[in-house]
Amino acid sequence: MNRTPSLVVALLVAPLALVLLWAFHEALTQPSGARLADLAETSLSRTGVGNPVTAVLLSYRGYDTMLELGVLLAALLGIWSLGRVSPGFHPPELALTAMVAWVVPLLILTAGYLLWAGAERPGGAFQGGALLGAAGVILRLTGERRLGLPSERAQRRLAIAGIGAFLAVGLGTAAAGLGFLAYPESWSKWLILLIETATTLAVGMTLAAAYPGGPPGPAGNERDAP
Amino acid sequence: MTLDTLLPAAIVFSSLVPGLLIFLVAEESHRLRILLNLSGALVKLLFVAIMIWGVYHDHNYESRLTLAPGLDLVLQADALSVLFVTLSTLLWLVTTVYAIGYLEQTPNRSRFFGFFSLCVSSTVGIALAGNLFTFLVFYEILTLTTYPLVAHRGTPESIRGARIYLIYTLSGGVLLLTGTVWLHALAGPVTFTQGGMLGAVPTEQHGTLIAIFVLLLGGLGVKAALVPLHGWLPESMVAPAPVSALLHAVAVVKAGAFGILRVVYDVYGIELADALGLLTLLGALASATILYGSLRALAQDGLKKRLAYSTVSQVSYIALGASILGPVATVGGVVHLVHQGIMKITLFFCAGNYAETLGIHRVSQMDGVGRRMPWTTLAFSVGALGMIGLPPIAGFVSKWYLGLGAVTAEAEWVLVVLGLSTLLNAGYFLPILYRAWFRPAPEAWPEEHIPPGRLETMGTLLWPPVITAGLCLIAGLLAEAPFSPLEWTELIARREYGL
Amino acid sequence: MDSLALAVALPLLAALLATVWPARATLLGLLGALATAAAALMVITEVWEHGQLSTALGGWDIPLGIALAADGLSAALLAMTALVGLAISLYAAAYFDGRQAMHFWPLWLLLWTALNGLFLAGDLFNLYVTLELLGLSAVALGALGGDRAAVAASLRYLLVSLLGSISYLLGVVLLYTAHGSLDLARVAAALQPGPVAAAAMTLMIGGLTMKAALFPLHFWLPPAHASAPAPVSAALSALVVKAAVYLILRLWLDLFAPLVTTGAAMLLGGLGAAAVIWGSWRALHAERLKLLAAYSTVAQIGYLFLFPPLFQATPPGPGRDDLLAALVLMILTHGFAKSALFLAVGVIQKRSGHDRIAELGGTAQRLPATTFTLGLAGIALIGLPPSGSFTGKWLLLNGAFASGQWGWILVILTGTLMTAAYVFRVLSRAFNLEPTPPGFVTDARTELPALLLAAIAAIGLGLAAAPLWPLLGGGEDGT
Amino acid sequence: MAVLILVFDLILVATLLGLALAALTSREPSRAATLFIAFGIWLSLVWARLQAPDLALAEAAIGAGFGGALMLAAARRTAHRATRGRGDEETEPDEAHPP
Repeated sequence: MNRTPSLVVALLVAPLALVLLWAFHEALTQPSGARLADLAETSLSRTGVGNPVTAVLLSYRGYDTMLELGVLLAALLGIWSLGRVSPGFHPPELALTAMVAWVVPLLILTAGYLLWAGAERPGGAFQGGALLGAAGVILRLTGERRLGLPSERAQRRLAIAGIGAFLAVGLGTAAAGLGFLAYPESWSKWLILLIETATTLAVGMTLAAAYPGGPPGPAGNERDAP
Repeated sequence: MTLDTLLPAAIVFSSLVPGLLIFLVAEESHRLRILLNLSGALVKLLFVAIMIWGVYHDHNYESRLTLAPGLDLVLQADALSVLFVTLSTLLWLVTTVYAIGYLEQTPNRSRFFGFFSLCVSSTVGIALAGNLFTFLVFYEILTLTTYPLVAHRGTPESIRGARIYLIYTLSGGVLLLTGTVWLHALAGPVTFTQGGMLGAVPTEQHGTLIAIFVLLLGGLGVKAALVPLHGWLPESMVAPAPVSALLHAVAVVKAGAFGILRVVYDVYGIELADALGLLTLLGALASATILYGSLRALAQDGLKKRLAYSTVSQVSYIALGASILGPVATVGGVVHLVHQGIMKITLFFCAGNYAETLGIHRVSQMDGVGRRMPWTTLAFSVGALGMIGLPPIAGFVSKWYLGLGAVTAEAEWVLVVLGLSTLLNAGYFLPILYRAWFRPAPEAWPEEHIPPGRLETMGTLLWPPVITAGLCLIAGLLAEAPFSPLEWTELIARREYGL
Repeated sequence: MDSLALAVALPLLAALLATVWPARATLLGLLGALATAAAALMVITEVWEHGQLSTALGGWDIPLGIALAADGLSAALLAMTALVGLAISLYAAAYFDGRQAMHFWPLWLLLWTALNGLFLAGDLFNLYVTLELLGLSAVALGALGGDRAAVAASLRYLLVSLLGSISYLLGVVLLYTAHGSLDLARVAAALQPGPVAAAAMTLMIGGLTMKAALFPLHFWLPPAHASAPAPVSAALSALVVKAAVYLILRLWLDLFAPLVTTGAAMLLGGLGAAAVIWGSWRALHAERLKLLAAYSTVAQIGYLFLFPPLFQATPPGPGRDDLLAALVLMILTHGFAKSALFLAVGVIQKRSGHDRIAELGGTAQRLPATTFTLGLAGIALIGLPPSGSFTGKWLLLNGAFASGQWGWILVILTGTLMTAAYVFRVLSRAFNLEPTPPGFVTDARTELPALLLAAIAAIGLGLAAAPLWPLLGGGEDGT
Repeated sequence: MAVLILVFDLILVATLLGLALAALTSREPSRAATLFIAFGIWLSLVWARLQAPDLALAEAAIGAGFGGALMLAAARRTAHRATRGRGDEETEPDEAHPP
């Protein structure tokens, strides 16, 4: 960028920044009404989980989470639709390979723990999924071309698992006359766990699959069969 | 849903539906297309006949569709609309027959006849419009449906002509739209009311009313080819002859002239228009157009161009009639709506026949054509003499009433305009007749397409002008007969002035 | 009230199925389109009967749960999306094959999910999520064109789209920090004029004008819309941009009603006017048909922003109802007309291998139904009768005359003439000396959906707009 | 202390806006993508200052992050695509699109 646009940018930014700043401080200092967080705490007992963040994500605002998973899916499908890129590999070094053999199982184990812990403590599907994704990325970095991922068919199934679980439960509760995604209180804990598990797998798989920046399948082959 | 609420819509649909179906007809299905065309025209004629009878007996016909609160599409029938509907329906039938003959063996006939029917539907919609909004809607649709007809031949000249046509008419449409909306915002829904509907507008708004009138006149003047808005008319001569006939006699210019009549009589009311000084404006424009058009016509060698400038001039008689206060002048102007139509369509049919049969496009090529094509030339002569105003042909009746009305209204300057115009009309028509009848024929015609047989040209080309020429004579000779254009126009004037 | 959730859940379900069975994507997609349209129809009938619908999802009451809500405005846009979406689906089934179909259908159904979700959302954060879903799926679809230009254009589109959403989200966070709620109705009730509200309004509406491609933030739209495959261009121009406009309208009328000022309205109006003139000017000089259509979108969006100043000057009552209906009518008409235009251009492009206007003659002549579609869509874009935009423009002009705002009248009329100029620049190519086509329709599966959309825009919406008034009257403006 | 926080906030907001504008005005796709990702990271600081984590903004971050991933994937293509056509596309390559 040359000098003039920078100057224009700066001139534009300065007053805007001041106004924004003022607004932010006003917002922060204003006494707000009953905050959702308090409300979320008081209703927690009816959700079947002990962690308010998990309750927000999967119970109170499960619909939002379902659509957010849709965003992930759209991004993944978008990356896949862009076609292949040439893989840029370095042959892995011995030490790295040895470390990976330790780290990856550990990551997977931790992800499982986070998923389980999310019900009561900080943790949950997105964090667990992120770890799973990281495991895939590490595998890729060490030359494992398929990132430990299954076949394309299985990848497609995994990618939709989270939304699928949400939809199945949602349509099920709607059909039972309870309303979309209204979990019956006695089943709530287990339905949430089901959705969370599916979501963890979906997020992990999506993150890992997005990393190479192209569709699944044998790398280096420019044209894949329809 | 009774006949009274359905009939106006049915008249529009009787050509709209066949028109839409014709688009789908395969190019080779000649008979099917003719069947659709003619059945549409005949059905429409039947409906119109019912309507004439009903309106004569003070029956109210009204179809209404609400588009938005306070915004209704209204089709209704009063004496003036029936006059225009009858004219366009009759001439549509004749022109369809002519066009079937004329376009034999040319490409894109389905497209042509489809738009041809849509064009008539919109003309009829204009005629039956019950308020200014509806008028505007059909007025714009008319622009759209005639554009493909003008461009039909697809040559660079026709595309250019069509573009000029469109630039003029769409700009005019924008002016008309502005004026109409403004009037709507000022006075509420603008329903056509005999005697005008703006009487209740307070005096301090009269300046606005004048501005609105200028806008409306700007919009209508384009199609009515008032100078200086006439430029498109000679350019759109590139269209096939039946289209020119339709544009000049039935649809486009008439829509403009008809709109001027509506605005003067049924929106402003002639008294208010007079009080605002608008009639003077209109009269001056009309007179200028009459003289300018005739002068330009004198200088044209192209036959269709000469006829086009003649249209510029002749159509303004209608506006001239509207600009003179008093029922007699009204009769003269309104009846010319019909008389100019039948005369001008005759002339264009004949011009088309000369071009199609012998390849004659210019006046200078017409030497001795009367002997080769006597019937066509006879029809042409009737139309031309009528245009000049020779009794007993229809044009005489119009001029007579216009003159009489001018004298009654003490507007003697109109007589000067009429006199000058008649001289000029004679100046550009008589030489043609002289050439056709009295000069010797050349060795060979420019391009003889149709050899002489039992008839001088194809029947479908010959009969239409002969019939319309006959109509010109009948309208003049039997002017006092019941249901003649003149008699009907007197009914309009009586109702308009509340006599 | 499950119809609201179904209208979002069904296209989403179809998107999942099409993802899992890529070989059957077209069939699944068509079935999904039908089911989605049926769900939309259910919502619209219920809104027609009850005036308004709302439901809290997940069995949690409003401050905690998420509200879905529908009123006349949402129903109108839902209906447009359903019809345009069906036509695009039918067209796409014939247009795409093989791998392209496999990529197209899941993304297209996700896009549809996002649209329905956005029109039905009653929660500020949920609106953000639908905006994100909409933006990402739209960008991914836009890049299906595949060549480098398409990807580069999509990239820019993605950047603008994300920045727009984030700007919107910043505003939402401000409102949430100040009022402790995300529910649209609750925040609207609690909102007080002040710096926070003003900054939130600027951030949210500003971010959305980027997505709506309001001049001068339109720069991303023409390349993105012009380089996408035809059915995608249709969806982008007709639906995706409209979603942002819808949201601006919703915020303007519902959320920020107490603090919108004449100055802000005039600013939007002025930008709209500039968009009308600039977009039309560029369309007039475009060399490719798709680029022309895309610039035309810039111009047509401009018209929609002429309404805020008139809203501001018109007191609640029939005049304001008319303006709102006119605005919705223009949104709908443009949606139908522009999708028809892009679909028709797609037919021409497939037939002749290009869309250069100067070399269009022969193709247009040989495809009467498609040329007819271009004509009808053109009529609707110009705003000639009997199109819906004619009625809309009439009411717009009427409002401008009634409130004495002459400047807008001049803009509208100039825009109308310029639109006519670029539409007929294309249409005049259809008349030339090529041989006569044998019949009206050449390829029914692509030509008819486009023709149908164009007919709705140019005739249907003009003549049958009257139900809009009762539909919107029971709705959000509450006057 | 309050002044310090104010200065910190000002820098925070100004940089955020600057990054956004720089990304928008940048002509080169890969540069724009990088700037956008920087913007996304910076944004998370703003969320933190606004005390908004109770809104479950993790989701939003993932959304924006994934947008960045898609953007990078696309940016890689714009650099190479000129010479390497894609097998599954239409045959007709488009001419350059003026902005």
